[in-house]
Amino acid sequence: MTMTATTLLKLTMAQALNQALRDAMKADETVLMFGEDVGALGGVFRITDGLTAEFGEDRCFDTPLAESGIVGMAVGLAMNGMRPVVEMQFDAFGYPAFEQVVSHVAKMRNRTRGRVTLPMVIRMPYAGGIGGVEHHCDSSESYYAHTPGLTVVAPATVADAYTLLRKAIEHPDPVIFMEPKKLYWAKEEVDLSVSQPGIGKAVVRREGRDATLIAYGPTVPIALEAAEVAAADGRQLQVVDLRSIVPFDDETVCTAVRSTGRAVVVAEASGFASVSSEIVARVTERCFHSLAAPIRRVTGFDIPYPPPKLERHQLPGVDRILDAVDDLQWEDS
Amino acid sequence: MTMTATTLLKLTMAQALNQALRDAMKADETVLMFGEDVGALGGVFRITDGLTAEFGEDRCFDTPLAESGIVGMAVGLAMNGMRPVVEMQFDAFGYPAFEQVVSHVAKMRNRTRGRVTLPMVIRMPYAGGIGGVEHHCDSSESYYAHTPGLTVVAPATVADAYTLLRKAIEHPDPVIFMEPKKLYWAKEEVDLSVSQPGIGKAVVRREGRDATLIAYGPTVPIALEAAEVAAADGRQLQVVDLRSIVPFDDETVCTAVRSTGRAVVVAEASGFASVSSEIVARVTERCFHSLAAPIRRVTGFDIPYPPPKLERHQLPGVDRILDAVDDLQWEDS
Amino acid sequence: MTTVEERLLPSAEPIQLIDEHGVPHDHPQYRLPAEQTLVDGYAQLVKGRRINDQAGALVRQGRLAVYPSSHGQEACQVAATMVLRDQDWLFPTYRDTVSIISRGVDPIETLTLLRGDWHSGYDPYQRNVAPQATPLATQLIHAVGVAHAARLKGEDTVVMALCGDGATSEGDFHEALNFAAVFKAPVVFFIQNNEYAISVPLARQTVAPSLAHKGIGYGVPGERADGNDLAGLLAVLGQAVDKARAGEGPQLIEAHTYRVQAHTNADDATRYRNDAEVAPWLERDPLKRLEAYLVERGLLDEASKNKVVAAADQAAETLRIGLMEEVQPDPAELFDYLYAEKTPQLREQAAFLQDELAREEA
Amino acid sequence: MTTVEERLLPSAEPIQLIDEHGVPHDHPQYRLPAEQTLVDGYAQLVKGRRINDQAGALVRQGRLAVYPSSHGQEACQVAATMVLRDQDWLFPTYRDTVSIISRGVDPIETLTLLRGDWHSGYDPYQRNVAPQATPLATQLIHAVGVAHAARLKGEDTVVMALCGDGATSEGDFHEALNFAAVFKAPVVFFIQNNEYAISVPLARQTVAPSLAHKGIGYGVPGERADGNDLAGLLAVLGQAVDKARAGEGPQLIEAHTYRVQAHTNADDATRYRNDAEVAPWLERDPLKRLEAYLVERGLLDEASKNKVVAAADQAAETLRIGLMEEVQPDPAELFDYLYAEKTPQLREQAAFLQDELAREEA
Ligand SMILES: Cc1ncc(C[n+]2csc(CCOP(=O)(O)OP(=O)(O)O)c2C)c(N)n1
Ligand SMILES: Cc1ncc(C[n+]2csc(CCOP(=O)(O)OP(=O)(O)O)c2C)c(N)n1
Ligand SMILES: [Mg+2]
Ligand SMILES: [Mg+2]
Repeated sequence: MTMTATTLLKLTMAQALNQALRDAMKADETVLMFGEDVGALGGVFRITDGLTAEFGEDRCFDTPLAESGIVGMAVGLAMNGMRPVVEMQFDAFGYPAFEQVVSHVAKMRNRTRGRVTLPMVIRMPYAGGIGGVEHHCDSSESYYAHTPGLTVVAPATVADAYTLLRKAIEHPDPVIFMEPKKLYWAKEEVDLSVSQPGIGKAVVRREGRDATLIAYGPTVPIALEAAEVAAADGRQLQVVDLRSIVPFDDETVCTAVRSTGRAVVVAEASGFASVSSEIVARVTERCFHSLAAPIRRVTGFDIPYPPPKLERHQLPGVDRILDAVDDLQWEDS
Repeated sequence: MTMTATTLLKLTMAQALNQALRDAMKADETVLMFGEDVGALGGVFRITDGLTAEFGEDRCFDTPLAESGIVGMAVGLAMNGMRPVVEMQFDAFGYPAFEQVVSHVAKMRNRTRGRVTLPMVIRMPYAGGIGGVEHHCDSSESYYAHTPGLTVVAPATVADAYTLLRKAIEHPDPVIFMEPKKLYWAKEEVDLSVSQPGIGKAVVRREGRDATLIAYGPTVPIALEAAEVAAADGRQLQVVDLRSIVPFDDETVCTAVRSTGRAVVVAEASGFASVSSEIVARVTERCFHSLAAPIRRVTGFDIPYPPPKLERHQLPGVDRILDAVDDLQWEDS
Repeated sequence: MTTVEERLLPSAEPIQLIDEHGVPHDHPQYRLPAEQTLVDGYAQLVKGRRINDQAGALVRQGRLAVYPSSHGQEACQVAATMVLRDQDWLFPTYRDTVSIISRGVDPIETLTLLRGDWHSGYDPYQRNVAPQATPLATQLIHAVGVAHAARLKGEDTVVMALCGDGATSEGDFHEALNFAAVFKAPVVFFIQNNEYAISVPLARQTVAPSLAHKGIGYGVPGERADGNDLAGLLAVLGQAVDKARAGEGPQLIEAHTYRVQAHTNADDATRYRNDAEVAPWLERDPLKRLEAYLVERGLLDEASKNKVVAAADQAAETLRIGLMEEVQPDPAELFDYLYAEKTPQLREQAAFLQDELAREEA
Repeated sequence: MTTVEERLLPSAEPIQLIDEHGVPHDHPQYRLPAEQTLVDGYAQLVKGRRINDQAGALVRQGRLAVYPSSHGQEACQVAATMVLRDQDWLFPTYRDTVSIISRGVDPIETLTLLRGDWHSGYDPYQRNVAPQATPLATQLIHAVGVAHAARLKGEDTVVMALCGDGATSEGDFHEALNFAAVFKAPVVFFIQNNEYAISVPLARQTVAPSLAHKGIGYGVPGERADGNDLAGLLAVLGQAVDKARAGEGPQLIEAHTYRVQAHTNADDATRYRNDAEVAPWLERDPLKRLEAYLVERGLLDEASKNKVVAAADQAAETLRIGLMEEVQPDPAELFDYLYAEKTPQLREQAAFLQDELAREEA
């Protein structure tokens, strides 16, 4: 890859998401962006910064404060030729729209035998690590992943934030787009013209022969950090970034796990009946005889997200991941 | 057990639930029952039949048609000394109340450091097998089981319907009470004065040394039927009825699985990121070295619940369970 | 009281242009529809009634899984579609079979849901009729989105969004009216207040002076009409559609009618109301009064009435024959319509089922 | 217009008893509160303002995670609690710190949430103050439940349920008002319309004539008051509480005020409004006008004012000192309060964390 000044940009994830929206709105005038405070303010995280100014009130606008209304209106707009992108201000404020999401967004294509399709994106700033008070740090991906008919993605890198959001907006079906809040300010040098793999593809972020860490969204950087530390101790950890929770990339994940025979799933959400349960279950089903040890999980505890002063205990950290790796029944330990 | 005419009754599950409500309301005048059509009509499934007549409008009453309002009002009543029991008319009509359930019902005790507790029950007629049209046959237990702070139970027998509902109403914390609709009309001879195990306890419904079927709610009778068929073919299947999804009875389930070394989880809900994923994951984590084969799942497909004419394909049936058992890598097969 | 309030509050009494005896009454704001419109409307009412009756019979014969009858509400259902143009949209509920059919959707396809074949049977874009909504009030906000999209595209489309009295208690009703008002979306919200939500009477649903009084809280003009008077409904709904089309924003209309039959065939209305309550409503039947009016005016005679009845019978017969045909949807379809492209997981599951079915057959 | 409508619609203009210059005005329906009440109220306003200022400073010093100031809304917040009796309940939002403190809750405990120590710090039953609600409008329906329970128990408790203008758009607002009306629950719904929901101005929230006009759609009397006039607020809210207590059912009051500062310290209001818009509201300050009135009437002089200020400073100082203390909640508590009895799973997880912490310390 040649590095040229024109294509390589140093961007935060928030900026990359903003750029993705901007480029999508430029490319397709049916793309609309709306929600709470996404207009003049540019969103509480500034993801929609400047869009109203650039594209006008018809294309990027504030709505009344009602999430079911926002999602339901998106359904209607999508039924009638638009490609709406909506923002739920914080993950937990998506719950008032739950009926719309589960009973309509997820089911419309199916209900109508493919006649009515809903190309729409629900953006969810999610997860913790930002010192937010209650209801501001939920990880709700499991609710959506469990709901047939939804596509659920979570970027972990700046480049993926751009690519996955562009692809989500172009996607013919509704996408739940989980944005790891604490990575909004993570900066990377990226070339936005280089397209990353699409929805449905996991990627191996780091090679390693001893064990596989499976992560997505906010836990990917932690998993990479853990791998770095482990390497210094002589253990080579492979890191898989799921990127797409639904569809799930069984092939990449299972190939990775088979190559090491050991795995730890790292996710921020509470573990019980969650996406991480699913990963353990399906990988075990498919790779049982390659496994030297049961797959371990490092997840949030089964508690409401803690108050700011205690949140560090809930978040999967390097030590906790390495402890789980140590538990993978190594013959030599 | 001696059979005496006075204690042994032939009841349907619907009748047992009705009796449980009646007895609970008699025993404790703070118990209230409300929701849509639960008054004069007695509920669309007649679970509240006769309660308004017996206890008056103040104790069992119809509300305006709004599920978030119903659950939210229950929260307030419970805050102020009542023990509300509410009915969501059908499982999918609980979704409008999702925010109330996740952000308040599940969190109130935690939020207030135990000062405000919510002894309340949300009754959910759930699952399929009754030829219902869309939105009338969802299995939403995984959404609730994933939410820390909720207790989630599902009876599978008439006796359990009575006991578990009584215990749920007496419970100091909110209980999501999943009622398998298709078992409402199942009849059993029961002695209501004999108390079944409480919330948090699984029971082994049938002994068997070859493999363990783990089921709950509507799939328990199917699992038992499958075990019956298998026995005729010379394979002894053990059947565990979870009864309580949260708390989960690791001890009973793991003891059972270790005794056979093989297991199949049988649940009606779509499998992805579900309670069955959790069962596979946690039992595998805990029983890995006792397992002769990966735990298999027989669940609903990852599709919206089908229309009546196709629902049989979605429901776990005897053949599908036996096929899964056959797949458990038997050396002699 | 200011003019804002006069503009937004409904009239003191539901608008009625033809009373229950078939006698017309002048109204300062609304005019009787053209004679031919009423004659056509009458034919549709008769057909609607026959379809209700036929569907009820088909349930008893096991040909439909369930049927929520609109017997007695035919005037509302027919009026809702008569006031629309082709480019307009209809958002119906499970009870609006007659509305959907009178919009021109194939009757057999209309009944796909209630027959249990699939969730929705017709192509919503063919006649601009949204799939029937079961989760109450959720469709109202979709209607706002469709209307708003039309305006963004520069079209003068109007959306007719139906719901029942019970549905007005849901949060989505509130959010839909408010969004429509704030975005000035051309939606006519049309409540068929049939006094019941399954067993729950209106008095337990609201203590507002009327459901039309809910409009002012959103800045939406509210109006109420006699739900059994086709003439009044056509006038009121027609004016609402005109206003919405002219850019005046959403309109809220409450029709006062009555659910003469049980909620569905599965319901037992004797548990919560008695016949004495139903009786006067049979007198207010929408067909009777329009027929009386048309006969009195010489717009309907024995011969033309026979023609209308014959056409209705014909429609009912087509329905009967169509529903007698045994349709067995293909299980493979279960996996076909979730996504534009099947996920690897669905491919596996579809193959699993196919394999299972193949073994079953073998 | 009928009497029903006159009873349920708000007055043409927000009720104001003392204008922004401190001049009292007679009102046919509402009387000026007793002099001593106004003197006491003034002291509370001054204290409320100081607490707002102090909390803002504590955010800048990193002692609070976030603070949604009610600067300019103190009259609403103080009035909301002054009209209540001990047995009554207050349901506050995140912005109602001043209300909670003026209800008698310990100020440090009140700020537990915003300090990041725990989700809620005070015992709700001590002063009958519900935990502050963040998910908008959800608490309104809890208020209905609490009020209904009180009535079932035969108590004449009234519940004061607070929300913002933005929150009125949520479905739960609708359901709460409707439930309260149908069950005749003694709830006073009190909207502090401060013209903004974060960056979204009222005009994008609703195009209704006023938020108080929402009442009639539920059969609930609506009234509006000048939100910066403590005297008017005490009269209007006091009457509403009396009516609710007397069994007349829920009441809806909209106070028209203004969010003088940004939404919270984390917000940048310059992105969506300019100073020119804020300026006139500074003139309408609730403290200024009441002070002018009291001075004019001879109810306040330099000496008594100094006493009031000193008491407010004292309260602010107590707050400052209390929040300077470093509190570190015990991580073991994370598992303590989900259930009356820990599940086996939580016991495992608690042990895991304890073990981890022990190793960290070692
Ligand atoms: C969200 C939701 N809750 C509950 C139901 C169950 N349900 C179906 S119809 C009905 C009554 C609806 O009454 P109304 O809106 O007056 O319409 P009608 O049936 O009288 O036409 C109920 C409670 C539902 N479909 N959706
Ligand atoms: C259900 C929900 N959606 C979104 C939010 C995020 N949020 C917090 S405060 C706020 C604005 C509320 O405005 P308003 O009700 O007018 O109250 P104010 O802050 O002006 O006092 C928003 C959107 C929330 N807390 N809850
Ligand atoms: Mg009705
Ligand atoms: Mg506000």
